[in-house]
Amino acid sequence: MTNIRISNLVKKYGESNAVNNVDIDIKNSELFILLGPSGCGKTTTLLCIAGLIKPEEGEIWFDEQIVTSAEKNYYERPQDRNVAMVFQDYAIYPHMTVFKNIAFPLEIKNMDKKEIEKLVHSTAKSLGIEELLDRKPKQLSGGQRQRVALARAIVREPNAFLMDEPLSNLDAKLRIFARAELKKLHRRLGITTIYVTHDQIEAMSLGDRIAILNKGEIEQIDKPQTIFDLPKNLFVAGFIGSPPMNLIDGSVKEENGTVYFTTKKINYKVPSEFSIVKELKGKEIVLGIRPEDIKLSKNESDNSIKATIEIIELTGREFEVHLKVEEERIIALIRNIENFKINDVVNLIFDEEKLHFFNKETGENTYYESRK
Amino acid sequence: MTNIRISNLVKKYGESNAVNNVDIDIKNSELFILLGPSGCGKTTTLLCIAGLIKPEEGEIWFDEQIVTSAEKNYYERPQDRNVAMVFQDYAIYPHMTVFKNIAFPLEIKNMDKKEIEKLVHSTAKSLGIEELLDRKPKQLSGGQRQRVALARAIVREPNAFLMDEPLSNLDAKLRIFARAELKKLHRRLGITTIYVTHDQIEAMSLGDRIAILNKGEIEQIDKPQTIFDLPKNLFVAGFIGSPPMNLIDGSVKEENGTVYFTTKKINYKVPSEFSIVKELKGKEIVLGIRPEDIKLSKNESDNSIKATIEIIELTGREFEVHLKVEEERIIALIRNIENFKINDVVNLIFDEEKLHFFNKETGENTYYESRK
Amino acid sequence: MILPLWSGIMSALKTQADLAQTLPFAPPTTLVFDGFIASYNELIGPLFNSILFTSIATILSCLLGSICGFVVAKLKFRGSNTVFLLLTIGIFLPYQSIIIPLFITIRNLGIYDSLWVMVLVHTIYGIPMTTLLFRSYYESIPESLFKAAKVDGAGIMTIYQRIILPLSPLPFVVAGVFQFTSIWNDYLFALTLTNINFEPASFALSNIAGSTETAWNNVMAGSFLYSLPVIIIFVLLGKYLMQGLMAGAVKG
Amino acid sequence: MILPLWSGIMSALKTQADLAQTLPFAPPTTLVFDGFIASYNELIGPLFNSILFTSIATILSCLLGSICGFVVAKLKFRGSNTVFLLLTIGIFLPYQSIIIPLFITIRNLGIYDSLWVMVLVHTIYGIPMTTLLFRSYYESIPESLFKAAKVDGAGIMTIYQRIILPLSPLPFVVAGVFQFTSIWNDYLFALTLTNINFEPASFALSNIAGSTETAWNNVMAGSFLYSLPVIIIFVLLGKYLMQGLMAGAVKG
Repeated sequence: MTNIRISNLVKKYGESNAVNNVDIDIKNSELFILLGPSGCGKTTTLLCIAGLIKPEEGEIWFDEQIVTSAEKNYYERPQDRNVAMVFQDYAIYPHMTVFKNIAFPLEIKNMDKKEIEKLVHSTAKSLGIEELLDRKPKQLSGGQRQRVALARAIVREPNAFLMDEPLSNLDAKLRIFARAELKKLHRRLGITTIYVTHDQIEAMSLGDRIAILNKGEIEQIDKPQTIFDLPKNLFVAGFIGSPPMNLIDGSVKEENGTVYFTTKKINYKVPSEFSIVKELKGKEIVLGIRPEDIKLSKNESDNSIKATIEIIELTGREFEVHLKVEEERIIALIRNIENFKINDVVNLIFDEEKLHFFNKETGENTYYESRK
Repeated sequence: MTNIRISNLVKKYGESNAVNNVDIDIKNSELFILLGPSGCGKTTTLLCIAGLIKPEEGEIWFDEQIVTSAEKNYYERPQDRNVAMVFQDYAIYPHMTVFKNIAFPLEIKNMDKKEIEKLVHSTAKSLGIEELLDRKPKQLSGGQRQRVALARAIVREPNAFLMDEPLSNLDAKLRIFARAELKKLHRRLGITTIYVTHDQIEAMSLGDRIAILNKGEIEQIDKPQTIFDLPKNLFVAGFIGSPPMNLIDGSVKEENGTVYFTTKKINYKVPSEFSIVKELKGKEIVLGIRPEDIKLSKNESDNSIKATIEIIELTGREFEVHLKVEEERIIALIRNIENFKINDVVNLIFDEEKLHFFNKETGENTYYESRK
Repeated sequence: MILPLWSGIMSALKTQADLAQTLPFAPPTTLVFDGFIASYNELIGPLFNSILFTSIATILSCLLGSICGFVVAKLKFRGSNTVFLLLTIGIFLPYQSIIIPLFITIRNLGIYDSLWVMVLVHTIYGIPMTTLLFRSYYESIPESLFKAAKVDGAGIMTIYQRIILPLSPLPFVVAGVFQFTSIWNDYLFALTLTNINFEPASFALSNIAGSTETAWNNVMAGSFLYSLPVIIIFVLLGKYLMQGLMAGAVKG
Repeated sequence: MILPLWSGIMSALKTQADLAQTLPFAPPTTLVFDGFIASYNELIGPLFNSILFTSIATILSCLLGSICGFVVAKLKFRGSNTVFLLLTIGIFLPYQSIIIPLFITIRNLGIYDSLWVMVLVHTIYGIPMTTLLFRSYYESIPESLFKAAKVDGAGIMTIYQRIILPLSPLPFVVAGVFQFTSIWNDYLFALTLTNINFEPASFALSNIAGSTETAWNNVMAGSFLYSLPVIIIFVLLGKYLMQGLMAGAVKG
């Protein structure tokens, strides 16, 4: 039940900045996601919050209390911050039973033995691992370990949970259910949670809000739906969504009052609601369209684009169609493939409401500010 | 350009059978997938084909030539089988340049130096890694390593490619494109390929045919679409598809000539085309329905099932809705969530054409034989 | 390796006359324990001395090595590379190059020819090797375990006592056996830093060999008695020693 | 460790008289090389002997250890656990328990007091340790590399020559330095198996210390000369040695 404020955080490794000027304000009881590719600084940020590493600049506040301040050279020790952490490899003490593992943080606090016993049992029960208390970690499955790690975190009633990819070692199927369990647990306990992941689907489905990091800097902080519908820049557009958004390089042309997005072969009429892009005339712009927002048609129509089908892949309930327009490769996702086969020339129809236009130089989504 | 036949393969590790009575007939130029969870025996089967391990029973034929026969205690050495293998970790020789890596199998054959140079260059060119030939593996990215490993395999013009999860070390985005590249490559070269993976989406999108293995035995061999639409048994039904097919335990009841699938609270009228299930009266059966074949409605209708929404997760373009019907948990996948929120009681409507009924005892899909 | 050992035991059980007439590896014609009795009387005192200082020095150097290894592996600090360099030099430095100045220093300290000089010298000389062994094992313990313990509220001392030490039985066996045998086998320190007052077994054994010119049966019996503690340790700890050596964690 | 080394060098550069009057670690009042010249004359022959047999035995035991390590690590076979047990015993077995039967055997073979006996004994005695070192390094080379090479058409010999050996410079440095220093420092084999004909440096050095009772400057200079080859090896290979020791692959 803690508000966590990070201001101007900088952490250097050697010459390069692992984390660069990160500002985040995490609300009470929020499930906040730090999302990004490996090396983006998300785990470093988490470790700074835990007090396990010392940043070179910046401050971290838990509510009204400062816990890290590089300027004042003040770093509260990790053991005094009362945060609980769940690690990717679960970090279960291998020589202790499950009971001892869960009890460990309480024993450190010199809590009364009977009290410990009661707390460990009730926590284990709430996670459905009560019958495992006498086991050694070696005898547990991946999913059980994950729950032991959760139990050890929960039992302390900490100020905040810090989770570092806690689901990434589970197999795909288990992960879907563990995700749902985690979300319910968070709702029940209402403890502020900071959750690090590189998996965008996990981030989208779990988070109240998501911060997307890249090379130590924050690219966008928003709710999942907003990030999906209105990516702030090219990085976010390419990172969120699977298969990723198609991004086509081109430029703006105006002819007889109509604005066109053009490449060597494509001449695409820009819908009127995107007319501001004409201000980028002469500059390079990028058209973005998600695979699921493209329709394939045998018949040419106004503003359709000709493409050749290279490959058709079934991915379960949908087909991923890889298309070629001159050098550009475009992926479309469609449910029914009956009318199409490889090497067919087809017409692509973009859903005009789902278009994005990015300034290539700055990477900015031209419509982010106006639509936010 | 080789037909590979595996008959009655058995490989034991200690007491347990890693591979048990596996029979597969892989056609010329086919891209054949061995799919299964870890420990299912898929890699063991591949290594038997490569000659790297010796099975206790069974035979392996390359066209008309026997290469492994446990009965005759005949095992052709791996170096004489002329198969090429791509490993999960790529197995690039770290002390050799890219050129030397690709040339290695040719040098072993004592091929003429000029010939080697020509072949390596043309192969590297076809994979777009010509400018990397002088680099050491350390200087390569994951995707580049993967292509070096492919080049080393291709350069020999082998009888067959054996691939052991060659894409699993690439990040999610790269994997989608590498998959398409691999498929194109296979189409161009037309060399019989056996591809091991645990990733069902990869298997579905790449394979001409898929063999699904579980605990050393084959569960189903079919085309991807068939496996998805008509899983042979409960294991396949639960393994293929993400999120997995909902599987609900219940029994068959007949009332006034109408056949019902019943659990404690569910009383679901079995559509007439599935009427054979009434032969399973009194036995336990399992109803299977994929998350994407469930519709949610505010209004009760004929044969709808009441459920409570527990969690709604955004996964990009779709929402995963976790529902509760008594103790059963059901996942539905829908595109539009506007009308629903958590704790709502909704009505589930199953797409009647997409239903599956399994005999719980044997695991068999009751309709597999008749519809195949 | 087996052959000399075998013929050694055979020789120890022979009389002097028997020894001169038979091949070294042939069994004795009459079984006698003269050799054992003679060498036992000469060796019992030195053997006791050796067991004493070897055990104490082994335990001390392992304990200190475990602590140093933990510090080097997990509490990264500036200059840890320098520490590592010093450790490496400490392991490979020839005894002989420091033995004489060491001798002078020890004399001046007035602890020449005593239990304490052997314990002191062997403990210090053993620390680099044990530190390196424990370090390589501790490096293989996942970092997240330390982080988790810290976040769970434990300080450095608690982490060492409650996490590190309970995870260390295998490296303790490996380092312990290694230290025990190399201290036990040491001849040069024994030669230089002790005399009749506190005579170690390795030195006493070479005296038997030197003094009773051709009494090979005594020498063989002495060698056998001398090897006995090491053999006992092997029999008791061999299984764990092999586990420790084969484990990915602690090597060579 | 540093202090005795320093006072050793200082003492070596002093006259006898100076040595008696100053503290061991004080610099000399007049710099003289008498000590070096005297000990150089006595040591040059034995030093040459030692360099010869130490180098040959080091190279042989490393090469054989590399081959054995490869076999043990990668060509799993029945009885590989037994081999491992024998290796372990070979490392920890006390010299003293086999030295006398060994002495008799060597005498009978007629190679007593020669280059070849030292090369032979040290090579054999070194193999268990080098095998273990190389094994632990080769264990860390991913299995897939061997499989890939096999599928690529290579036989066992080709794999060893073209894949394993080129990947082994670090363990060769570690095992080489380890072997060199421990063979160089050996005293017991030198004492038992050689005499005036082929006198190793470690033995000759102790003769200087024994004969010229109080000529500490000679002894110190001798110690320094004796340590020189090891120091040179350290300076040349120290960087790689530390890399090898710190690498995950080959450990302490």
